[in-house]
Order: sequence, then C-alpha cells, then structure tokens
Amino acid sequence: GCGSAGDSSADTKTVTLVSHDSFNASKSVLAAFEKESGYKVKVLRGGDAGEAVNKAILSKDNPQGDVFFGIDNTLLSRGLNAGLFTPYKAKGLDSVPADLQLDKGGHRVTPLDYGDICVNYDRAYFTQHKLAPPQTFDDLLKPQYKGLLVTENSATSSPGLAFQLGTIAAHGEAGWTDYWKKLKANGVEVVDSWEQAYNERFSGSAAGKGKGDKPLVVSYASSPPAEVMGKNPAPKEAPTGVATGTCFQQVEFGGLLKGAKNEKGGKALLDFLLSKTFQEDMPLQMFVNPARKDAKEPELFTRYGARIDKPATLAPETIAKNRDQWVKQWSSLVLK
Amino acid sequence: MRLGLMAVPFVFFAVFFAYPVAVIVGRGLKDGGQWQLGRFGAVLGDPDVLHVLWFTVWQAAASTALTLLIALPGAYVFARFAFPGKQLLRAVVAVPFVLPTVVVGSAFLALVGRGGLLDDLWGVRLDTSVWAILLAHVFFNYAVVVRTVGGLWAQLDPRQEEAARVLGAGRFAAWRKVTLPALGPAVAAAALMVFLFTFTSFGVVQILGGPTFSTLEVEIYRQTADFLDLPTAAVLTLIQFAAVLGLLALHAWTVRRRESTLRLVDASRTARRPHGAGQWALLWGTLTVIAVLLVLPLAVLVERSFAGPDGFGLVFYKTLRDAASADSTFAVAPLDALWNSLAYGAAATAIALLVGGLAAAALTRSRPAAGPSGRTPMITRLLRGFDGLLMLPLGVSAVTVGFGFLITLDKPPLDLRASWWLVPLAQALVGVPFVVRTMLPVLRAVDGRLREAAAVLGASPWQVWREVDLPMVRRALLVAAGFAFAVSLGEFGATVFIARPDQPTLPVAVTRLLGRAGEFNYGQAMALSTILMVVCAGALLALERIRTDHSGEF
Amino acid sequence: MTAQARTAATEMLRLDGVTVSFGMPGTHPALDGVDLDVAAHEIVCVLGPSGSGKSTLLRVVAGLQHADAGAVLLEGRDQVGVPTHRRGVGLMFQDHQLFPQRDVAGNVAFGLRMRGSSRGEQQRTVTELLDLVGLPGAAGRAVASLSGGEQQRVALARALAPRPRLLMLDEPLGQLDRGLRERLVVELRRLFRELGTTVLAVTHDQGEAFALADRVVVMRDGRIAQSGSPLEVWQRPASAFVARFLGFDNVVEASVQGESAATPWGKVPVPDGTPDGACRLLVRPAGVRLTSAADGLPCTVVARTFRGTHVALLLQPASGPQVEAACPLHEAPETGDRVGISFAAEDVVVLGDAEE
Amino acid sequence: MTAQARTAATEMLRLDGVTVSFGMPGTHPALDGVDLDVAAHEIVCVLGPSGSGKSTLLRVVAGLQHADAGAVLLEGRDQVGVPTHRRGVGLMFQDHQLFPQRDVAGNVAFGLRMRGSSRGEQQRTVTELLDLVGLPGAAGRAVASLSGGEQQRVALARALAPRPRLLMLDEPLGQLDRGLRERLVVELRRLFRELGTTVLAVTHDQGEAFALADRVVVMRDGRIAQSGSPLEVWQRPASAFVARFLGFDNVVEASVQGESAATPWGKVPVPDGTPDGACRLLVRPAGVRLTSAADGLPCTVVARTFRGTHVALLLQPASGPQVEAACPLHEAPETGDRVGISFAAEDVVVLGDAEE
Ligand SMILES: Nc1ncnc2c1ncn2[C@@H]1O[C@H](COP(=O)(O)OP(=O)(O)OP(=O)(O)O)[C@@H](O)[C@H]1O
Ligand SMILES: Nc1ncnc2c1ncn2[C@@H]1O[C@H](COP(=O)(O)OP(=O)(O)OP(=O)(O)O)[C@@H](O)[C@H]1O
Ligand SMILES: Cc1ncc(C[n+]2csc(CCO)c2C)c(N)n1
Ligand SMILES: [Mg+2]
Ligand SMILES: [Mg+2]
Repeated sequence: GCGSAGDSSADTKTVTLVSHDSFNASKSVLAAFEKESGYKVKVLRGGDAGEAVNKAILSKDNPQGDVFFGIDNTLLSRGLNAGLFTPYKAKGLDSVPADLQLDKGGHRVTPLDYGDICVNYDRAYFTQHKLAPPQTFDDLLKPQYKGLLVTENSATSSPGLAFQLGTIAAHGEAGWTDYWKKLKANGVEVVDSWEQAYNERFSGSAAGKGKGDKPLVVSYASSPPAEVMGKNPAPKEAPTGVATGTCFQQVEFGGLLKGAKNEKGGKALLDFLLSKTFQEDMPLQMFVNPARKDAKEPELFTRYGARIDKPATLAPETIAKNRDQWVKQWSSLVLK
Repeated sequence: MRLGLMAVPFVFFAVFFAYPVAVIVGRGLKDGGQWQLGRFGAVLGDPDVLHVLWFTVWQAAASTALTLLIALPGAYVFARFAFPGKQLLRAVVAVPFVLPTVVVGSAFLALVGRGGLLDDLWGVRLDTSVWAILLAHVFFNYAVVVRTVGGLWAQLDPRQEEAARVLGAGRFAAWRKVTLPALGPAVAAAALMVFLFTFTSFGVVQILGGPTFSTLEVEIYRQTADFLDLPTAAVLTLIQFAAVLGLLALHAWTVRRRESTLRLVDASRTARRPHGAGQWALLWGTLTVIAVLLVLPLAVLVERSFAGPDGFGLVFYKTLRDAASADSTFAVAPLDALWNSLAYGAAATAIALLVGGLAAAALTRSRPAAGPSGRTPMITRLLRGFDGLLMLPLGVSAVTVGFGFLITLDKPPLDLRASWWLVPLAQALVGVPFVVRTMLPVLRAVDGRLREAAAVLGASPWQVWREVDLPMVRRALLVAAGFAFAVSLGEFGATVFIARPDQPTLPVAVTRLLGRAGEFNYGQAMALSTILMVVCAGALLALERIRTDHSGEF
Repeated sequence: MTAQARTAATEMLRLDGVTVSFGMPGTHPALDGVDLDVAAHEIVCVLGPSGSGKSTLLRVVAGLQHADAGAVLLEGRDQVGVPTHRRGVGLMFQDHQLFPQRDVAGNVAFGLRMRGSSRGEQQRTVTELLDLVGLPGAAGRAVASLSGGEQQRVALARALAPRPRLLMLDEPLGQLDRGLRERLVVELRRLFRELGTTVLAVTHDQGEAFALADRVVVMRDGRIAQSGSPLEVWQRPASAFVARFLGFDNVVEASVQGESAATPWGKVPVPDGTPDGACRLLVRPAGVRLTSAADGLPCTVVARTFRGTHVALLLQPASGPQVEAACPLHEAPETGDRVGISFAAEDVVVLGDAEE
Repeated sequence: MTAQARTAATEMLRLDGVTVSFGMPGTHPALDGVDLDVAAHEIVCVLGPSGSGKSTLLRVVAGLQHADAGAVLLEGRDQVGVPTHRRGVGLMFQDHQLFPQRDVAGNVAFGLRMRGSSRGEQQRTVTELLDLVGLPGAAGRAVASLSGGEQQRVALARALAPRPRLLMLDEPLGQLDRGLRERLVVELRRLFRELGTTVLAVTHDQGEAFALADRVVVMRDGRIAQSGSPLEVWQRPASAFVARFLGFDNVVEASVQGESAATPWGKVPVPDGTPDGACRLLVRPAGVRLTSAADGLPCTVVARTFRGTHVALLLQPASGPQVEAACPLHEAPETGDRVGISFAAEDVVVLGDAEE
C-alpha cells in the first residue's frame, strides 16, 4: 500500500542496504544473517554504480537506508567529501590487505571486494589467426592488433573510465594523451556501453558470436569465468582470456550511512558483509574478488579466471581531482 | 465544474511533476543560497552544447517527418480497410513501444549494423549513421501515428470524401483537401508526441548513434547521473524545457486554427475490403513496411531467444525458469517480473486514464460554444495553458524526474520513495499526455449538437459524457489505454530508478541480464524480451476485443 | 391566487422579449424581442422563411442557446439557470443528430433510458413508435444505413419516446413524401391530443402547418409577423409579407372608396365595412375569375404551371403588376392566350399597414 | 453509325438493369433492375416514398455505390471502373455534407478549385451563386453557423459551381420555404436551359417535380413504377400505387360497361373508349361534385381539412370506401353535414391492372 514501505526503515527490526543494480547475494546466505541477527534485510538498488552513489549523496539528509554497498575507488572521494558515512570499524577488517584499505585512518568506508577491468580477448580468433594475444597497454598499439579493440565511452560507462584511468596510471598524467592518440590511430572503436561492446561487438562473447567482429574488448577480469558459467560439461578453458597487463583495479567499499535509522543493525550488516560467509558467496554472485585474504575463491575463478599481479591503481583523491577534466580531454581526443 | 474536473489532474501534475522537477532544477541553479545564473552563459556558450542542441532538434524533426511519411499510409490502411488479421497486426505494431531500448538497439544492429542482414545482402551498414537512429525512431513510433490518427480516421464520415469526389477531386486530392484537414488535430497530436519522444531519445541514440551523436537527454543524464553536475544539468533541463514549450505553443497554435467539429460515424462501418489495384498495392505496401521495419527486428529477438548453444530449442526459457529457483537474488523469476510489470502497468494505466480522462473532459468543455466569439474567458485561457503543460513530462528527462522524486517525495505525508505506488505514478506521468493527446482530437471533433440532443432527451451532463462522448471516444480511449499500458510495460528510465529491487519489471530484468557476461544471461534476456513482446501484444489484443465487443446496447 | 400563478396553470410556455444576437456585423438579431405564449395542450406551428430564427427559437426554449435578453417561462417558472435536461422539454433537431454509434432502437430508447424506464417498457415503446413512423423491424439497424427519410422518422420517434410535456419539432416531416406525411400528421395530432402534449413545431410547409396546428406563428427576420389560427392567418394575412410568404403574390396598392378600391388593375370589389383610404389589397388566386377577354380586365397568359390539383396562371394585364390566377386543368387557357379577369370580393383581403 | 453510337449522341445517361442489394435479410433490394434513360439537356425528377431507392440511384450513377448487377452508361460509355471524379457528374447530397473546416466560399468554390479554375473565376462564381440562392454576403461565414435552409442552399450552390454535364440533386430544396423554393425552381430551370445541363433530381415534393421536370420517374421499392411527363403521370397514373402516391385516395374496384362503371359508390361515368371489364378507377377529388343530399350519392362529411387553396373533405357514403373531395372554402360544408356527390367523367382515370 501507499507509503507502507517508506516508514519501515524506522523500524529497528529491518536493516536497509542501499546499493547499485549489480548487488547480488545468495538468498540462503542473507537468510542465515537474518536468522542469526534477528534483522530483516531490505535491499534497495538504485541504478548503475555512479547513479547509486549520486542518489545517495542527493538524499543524504534523509537517507534511504542504513548501509551503502558499492562505492568504488573512482567515486570514493565524492562520497567521502559529501560526508555520506559514519565511521565504523567493521569486524574482520584485519583480514583485508592493506592496499585495499583506502580510508585506513577514518574507517568511514570498508573495502568489501575488488575486481579488475582488463582487455579480454577471443581465444578462437587468436588461435585461428596464429597470433599471440596482447598482454600490456603498449601491446595494444602494435600494428598486428590494428582495428581489433573495442572499448567503452569514458563519459558514459564505468569500465570505459576505468580503462582510461588504467592508461593514465601506466603512462602518467603527461603521457596518456599521447598513448590514446596512438591507440586511436591503431583503430580503437568506442561504443557507449559495456553491454554494447561486449554483447554486440566482441566476437568472443556467446552473445556476440556471429555478429561481433572485435576480438579484443575492455571488460572485467571475471568475464571469462562468467562465459563458462552454466556450461555443461565444463570446458577445458574459457573461450576468452584476459590481457593481464592492461588491468585497472576497482575496489568496492561499503559504509554506514550518516543519519541511518537503524545504526545498530547497519553495523551488524556491515560486519556481515565482511564476514567469511558473505565474502565467499560474493564471487559467483557479483563476479568480483572478495576483499578478505582468507576467503576461498570458487573453483570457477581459480580454474578459468586470471591472476592479476600488478594492476594499475590511482589514489582516489587524484581521481576525484582530475576525473571530469580527464574525461573531457579524452572525449575531445578520441570521439571528435 | 470545469475547475472541478481539473482539480485531480492539476494536483497530480503539481505534486508528481512540477514540484520535484522545480526542486531538482532549483537545487542545481541555487548553489549555496546563490542563484547561479552565470551558468547559463557558460553552458550556452559551449559550442559542444550548441551542437548537441542542434542535433537533438533536427534529428527529432527528421524522425517525426519520416515517421509521419511512413505511418500515415498505415493509419489509412488500418482505418479504412478490412483484412484478416488486422487486429493482431494493430497490436503487433505497438510492441516496439514496450521494448527496452537496449534490446531494440541490439535487434536493429543485427539488421543494419556490421554483419547484419543488410550488410550480408548488400554490404550496407547504417550503424553509427543517422539513418539507423531515424529508422529506429520510426520503429518505435509507427504505432503512435497509426493508432492515434487511425483511431479518428476510422470514425470520419466517408461521405465527406465522397462529396469531394463528386466535385471532381481525385482520391488523393479528396484526401488532402477534406480528410487531412479533418485529421489535422490528430496528426498534429501524433506528430507532437513523436517529436517529443525523439527529442528526448536516449537509448536509441546511445546505441545506434555511437558516442558521436548525442542528444540533450543524453547530456542531462550524463551530467546528473554520472557527474552529479546539477547546475549544468539544470541549465540543460531548462533549455530542453524552453524548446518543448516553444514546440507546444506552435502545436497549440496550429491545432486551434484547425479544430472543428466533424461528422463522426461508427468506426465499425467504415472499413471495407480493398477495392482496385491501387488499394491492394497500398495494403501490401503497408504490410511490407510493417514486416520489414517492425516485424523483422522483433523476429531477430525471437530467433535469438531460441538459438541455444546446441541449436534451436527452449533452453533459455528453461534456464530462465530454473534460474528463478536458484539460490541467488540475481535471478528473477520471469513470472514474478511479468506479474510486477502487469501490476505496475494496470495501476499506471488506471492513473493515466483517470487523470488524463478528467483533463481531456475539462479541456473539451473549455472550448467556447459555437457562437459569439471574441471573448475568451480567463478560465478558458488558463485551461489552454494547462493543456500544454500536461505535455511537459514527455519533454523532460526521466532522470530529472527520478532525482526530483528522490529529494522531494521523502517527507511525510509524501514519503513515497520506497512506496510501490511511486512507480505507476511516475509511469503515469508519461501516460497522461498520451491519454490527453489521443482523446482530445476526438472529443473536440464530436459535434456539440449531439450532446445537446442527449440533453433534450433528459441526459444530465454526466450522462451526456457517458452516453455520447464516451462511445465516440471509446476507440481513442482504448488506444490511449493501450499506450499508457505499453508505456508502463516498457518504461525503463524512471522505473529502474525507483522500482523496488525485489519487484523488478520485465525490462529491468532484461537489462540486468544483459549487463552480465555469459551466454545464458544473454539468451535469457532475449527470452524475457520475447515474453514481454507476447504479453504486450496479448494485452493490446485484449483491449481491441473490448473495443469491438460492444453492440446494440439499449 | 396571483395573476402569475393563474396564467401558469393554463400556460405551458411564455417567451418575454427574447432576443438572440449572434453578433454578425450587418445582420439583424436571430431573435428580436420575441413574445410568445403557448397554452398547455396547444399545438403551435412556427412558419417562416429560411433564416428567420425558427430553430433559434426552439433552441432558446430548450436552454441550448443563451438569450441575450428576455425570459423563458415554462409553466410559469423562469428557466434562467435551469439546465436543458431539467426543463422537461423535448426537441427534434432539424438535422436529426442521431447517435451514430447506436442502432435505431438505441436511439429511440435513449430518452427512456435517461429516465430510467425498464427494459420492457423501452422495448415496447420502441416497437410502438417504429410502427407509428412506418419503420417496423428497423430496431436493429445502424442509423448510417438508413435513407434520409428513414433517419428523419427515427429522429421523430426518438423525440416522441420520452413524452415530454413540451415537445418541439424542427421540420419533423420535411424529408417525407406526401402520403406518409399526411398520415403522420393525422396520427401525431391524435397522439398529442391523447397524451395532452404541448407542441411547438417548425415547418416550412404551410399545408402541414395548417393540418397540424391549433395556431400558427409566422416569423420574419427574428420577429413574429403574425400569430393566429390557421384559418385566420390564411384568410386575413396581417401584412404583405405574410401574404407573400403564404404564396399570394397578388398584392397591390389600393385606394378604397365605398364598396370597391381603385388599383392598378382597375376597380376591385372589397369586403363590406372596409374603411376608405389607401391600403394594400391581396386578391387570392382563387378570387381571380377568368372571363372572355372582352368582359373583364384584358390580360395575356404569360406562364402556366401545372400544380397537380390545379393550374397556376400568370397573367399580364395591359398595365399594372402581373396577376396570378388558379383554374382547373380542363378550363385552363394556353400560354399566349388572351383572357379577361374579374375579381371576387370574398377573395379580396385588406392587408395591414404599409409594413413591407 | 451504329445504333449504340447514335443513341449516345442524344443520351446522357442510361441505366441498364441496375441492381443494388445491401444484403439485409428479409428486405427487397434497394434498386431492383432499374432501367432509365436520360436524354442530354433533359431534367428528370425522381419521386418516390421514403426508402424507395432514390438516393441509392444517384449514388450508383456517381460511382459511389457499387451496383451488384447492371450497367451505368454516360454518353454511351460504360462507367464500370471509372472513378467518381472522372465521371463528370455532380451530386448534391441529401444531408449536404458540407465541409465543416471550410467557410461558405470555400465550400462553393471547392469544385472549381479541383478543376484548377483561376481565383478570379472562383470568386466570381461564388458571388453569383450565393446571389442566386439568396445568400449574398455569406461567403465568409462558417457553415456551422448557418440555419438548416441556408446550409441547403450552400450545398446547392456548391453542386452548381463546377457546372457538371450531369447534375444530380438529392432533395435540393426540401428545407426551403415555398416562396424561395418557387423562385429557385424558376431560376434553376432557366440556368439549366442556358447551360444545357442534364439534371436528375430527387424530390418528395410533387409540386416541385412538376414545376421543374421535363419528365418524372416514380419509384417504388427499388423499381420504377412509372415514368413520363408530369402531366401524363398526373393525369394517367399507371397504377393504384402511383395514384395513391400522388395523393389520390379515391381508388375503387370497378366493372366497366359502356360509358359507365359499376363501383361500390354506384355508377361512375368513365372516359370514352374505356374497354369493358374489371379494372380500378381513380376519381380525382376535383371530380367529386357536391350536390344536395337528395340529388347524388348521399354522404356524411367525416373530416374537413383546410388546405390553403381549398378545403379537403372526407365523405362517408352509406356503403363503400370513403371519398375525398375538394371544394372552395366558401362552399365547404361542415363536419357532420349530409351532402350528395356526383362524379365528373373528365376526372375519372382508369388505372392499369391489378398491381398493388
Ligand atoms: N448503406 C446501407 N446499408 C443498408 N441499407 C441501406 C443502405 N443505404 C440505403 N439502404 C436502404 O436502401 C433503401 C433505399 O435507400 P435510399 O437512401 O436510396 O432511399 P431514398 O429513396 O433516398 O429514401 P429517402 O427519401 O428517405 O431519402 C432503404 O430501405 C435504405 O434503408
Ligand atoms: N451559431 C450561429 N452563429 C451565427 N449565426 C447563426 C448561428 N445560428 C444561426 N445563425 C443565424 O441566425 C439566423 C436564424 O437561424 P435559424 O437557424 O434560427 O433559422 P431558421 O429559421 O431555423 O432557418 P431554416 O429554416 O433555414 O432552418 C440565420 O440567419 C442564421 O444564419
Ligand atoms: C525515441 C523513442 N524511444 C523510446 C520510445 C518508446 N517509449 C516511449 S515512452 C516509453 C516509456 C519511457 O518513457 C518508451 C519505452 C519511443 N517511442 N521513442
Ligand atoms: Mg432551422
Ligand atoms: Mg434519400
């Protein structure tokens, strides 16, 4: 009925998680938490990652829920500057590697997972053309890969932006424009969304079979396992691979929303999100890597996934400071 | 009484549109208590923005013209010819309306993109060209023209054209001189709607236009949702507003000069079997256009939903069912999503019909009775202005409305942010203009003397409405209901924003599936899209039945 | 009992100085201070040239047309502010305005439905009335499939069905052939007498008006030119306009002296008691007697029109305006013949003053 | 020159067994094997009861209604497959079908515009025709603001404007008052003569038909019941139906023997040369002479209707059907009076066979 759900956030038996569209969990895992803690979990998903953060910022005076899940390092500063979060040190933070803890001092946000944005390649294509797949950013400039890569618009797609940030991390604030000029000269194609790039243009995805003609695409390091998912019998290897030298790391954080109606429940939920149960459930639900070192990754990941040893990173403050300008520069450089 | 009728639409419009939009725009323009009017200069001085504005306007104009050109013959065929399968086809042409643009973009790419059908056959590629955008816009909006214009057309007295014919007018001349002027208001209404849709086109332009083409809508979305640059978004919104207002004024002006009462007859009596080579050619031509432009892209989706990893089969439908019982919040039971969609759709349609119907009734009565002219009562002018304002939601970005809701409807008594009703209310915002626009041309064409005839037979104003206006406008009303329902089924921009995640609609579920790698996700998305299409066609067909199942009632 | 209430008892309709102006520059008002009383159970026919305001008059009474001045009273009650559907009047429109989405029965039963009559009664009335208007079995037909006259009859049946206390008919029989019309006039008169319906009917057919009406009202340019019983109006047209409107063209300026008057046609006998002085005379065609050319006023036959029951002759005397005469077919001279005419006093009418 | 071509030279329109059936169960076809020839420059009026197929006939000729059987020939050429606008015919609709979006001038000029006439000519014609129909200065008015008769006149002007070779008029003057109608009949006849227009006009008004037409065609139930000059039809109705349709109700079964016939009214004189045997007789009301009750067939006056030019009497003889008689007002007996009647041979018509 009208307004029935609106006031339920005041009810301390419910804890509300605000997130983006990609949030998922096993029903059983959530149910276990509910049973154990006595809280009922409500999930609100508010668009893609950027939208969700912006919505949270806009409604910060009267937040929609208690915990926010899914602010990543490219947007972190925006959330922190807006004063979105109440500091809370979640249980289990010690098991999280230090390099993921980007707000180590304040504990306003808690790292929950990470993933890498990398160039994926279509194995079949490269076998067929007797070509070695590219491995690094610089490989992409080579003439043998001319016209093979499709990426996303930095202005409208978060993988697109992440890839750009990766190139900036690799080539420095001075050198990245040059890199993109060359990449453009080498025939990079840009489309507006990941869906389009991956499903329509990339020849390696199941969806793109028969129509996509780009064997290289900017996607997630976890995309190959996803391609295998559900296949019976399980193939020897994934149809796609990851160029491990082209990765940019995205770390996702959660935090207790300032003004939460059920702060106690929020804290319990945040603890739960960092618990081993949840962390081990995450990979197959959201295709990300758990933040906890001691969380076991599923076989799908270990078998078909790639190990990214040294992903590119940038400090959230640097990103926050330059982001809009970088995107503008990138647009006029690549799109015009 | 007019004001009474107007109260509901007025409150609805004020609370669920004007207030949220005003607040979000105000928030953007008023930074730290200061009006940031300097922003206008900055944004308007940006050549990129001007370029976007120019592209937005011209592609919308071109899309509208092309849609009218292609769909008007279709409207004629549907209005005046009787042929088997007509009702089904009338439902089918409206199906594109409900499909998420992502899905449609993908289907279109399969036809006109690289490696698409055209490419295979003739080596023609239209993706990243404006043509793909224009054709997709025709694809979406064909039904708008066919159904709104065709609805009135079927009710026009064919003897008017006969009168022209015996005065020496050829078929086409008779159409141009007699029928077209009579259809004028309906054509204008359809053109206005198509223009507004294409003017605010988002998904189609993004997918088919590539990053090089951008509309104001895309810019507003980007500034709001990606950059949180509310000042720029506000300025762009106001620019869009201004453009839409100008258009509405133009529309009102052209329509007011053309509106007249018409001879309306019972629509079921005007359709004939085609007669002569010309008419058969027209019928087949229309069927071909529908087959190529509308059915083929839909067929691509259907084909993909069946093309499993091991050949054709129901595997995606089956996994869709299995996934629903899987232990994950990701999977959506298709039946649940379907049910959510239908429930939202029914509620949104009801709201749109109520609000739009009341508004249309009030606006009809606002016309000064045939008689002494020159005096335009204040109230009449007020209502006329309101007529235009009701169209504004079509010209405002879904993201603006969504963000507006978020920051305004959060306090009692209007704490609706997480309410189930917020979704149908937002969807009705798009449905209301449809209802008003489809009904008004017909209501205004009803000869006032028919109402008088009812009054002298003892009918009260309410009975007059029920007994005279309603039967006349029934067709339009059902067209409007169909659209309101389709809009709701297909609405994505606002729904994804405000729908509760435990109650995703079919398009939301489809989009979620498409957002993930993996063969099954994609196949299931196609399967869900197919279900969406079938449901839409079924619902519209059911509405068609209501339309014809009335007979000699006492 | 006040005077107002007393008149109300016998008076169904009263118009008091009703004026309607459509504000077209250079034209007279459509209704110009019309006063009219219609007694209960009376049948009044409104006659008048096209555009003289007949339909507008009915529309004002029904409350469909706002009067710029004057009052409409029904049974003594001022109707200002009373909406049409509460006035209890019926109106058959000149152009019928049948409901296109309803079949014949749906149209005829409409008024009954609005009054909440039972289905059975509706059906009975529909059958009865369709029989009356000569369309038995048409109940289920679509109105668009009816011929013009059939539509008119359905419109008539629709107006009759709810049996309003005051029924207004705008050219109810105009598209019907003579036989049907004559039968309907007789049956309608009987029906109205039976039900005590008060009727205000517009017609352009004088025959119909005279056959149907207790009283006729002749309109001209928005005013009432004459009102009276059919016989009165016919025998004593109040003005040259009314005379001409009734089809009498033999109107001349005359100067009465004693038993006859001097006219351009020579001496014309006038009825007894006509005051001396200048006036206009009407000589009805039946009062123009043909004689031999030598005996009467000599004339040439200019035209000869067969009128079914008689032949109408147009005669040109040596001087003065043309004279119209009527004579039986077997006595009629040919065009070009020379005949003489004399005038019969009983068909000479002295018209009112010089109003033209 | 073949026979076909020769007839074509003088024949504007020929219908050959035209049949139109609307497929309503239990009804006769709207047109049932209609044969009709209209010569060039001829003015033919179609008369007939409501629903007898008159409008359908015109629609078939115009190509607006598909004929189920038969052929329509214009100037000798079969019109099958020829679209309406190429037939060169004009049609004024019974319900006018004025274009509501155009003003009066726009309506009248429509046909001229379709023919590509110059603006000047359009304007001239509009002014001329509006003058003709008595609506000078109405050019700029909205058609919805016109009275019923005014609309009819605009429709007439619109049909006249393009001067088609064959002009069809469906009840062109039905809503006009008598004076205007008579004037228009005269002017239209003149105009048609001048332009050499062939005219096929539907009317329910016999007076109009007789005044306008060279030939009248009486229809009944989709067939042609009689065709001939007005005088012929009037004087010699071919059947009891036509007689009754023309308003003659004095039709009786008779048995002729020599100079008179035995009827329920007693002996009635018959015209010379009537063959002996059974037949039906029509006695025109004018042929019923009033005598004293002692002299003729004794009757009672049952009804007495004032008809403007005369009084119609309905008389009941002691036995046999009622008799209608006409007499001048000043000689008319009162209802209930007893009178005698005799019959005048010149107003007795022997009708064709027993068709009813
Ligand atoms: N479209 C139609 N469908 C069914 N029946 C029709 C249709 N049009 C005419 N009719 C029927 O055909 C018959 C002839 O109609 P038509 O209009 O020709 O009559 P009419 O002689 O012009 O009569 P009126 O004088 O009343 O106009 C009528 O009985 C009518 O009901
Ligand atoms: N809505 C209107 N606007 C302007 N003028 C009007 C309107 N309605 C009627 N008139 C004018 O008022 C006058 C009277 O019209 P009305 O319809 O009463 O005539 P009428 O006597 O019924 O004529 P008819 O016999 O032709 O139907 C006409 O001159 C007409 O043109
Ligand atoms: C260019 C364009 N894009 C989408 C639609 C379809 N559509 C119209 S309204 C609506 C709901 C959301 O507003 C949807 C999906 C269209 N007709 N034109
Ligand atoms: Mg009138
Ligand atoms: Mg007719």
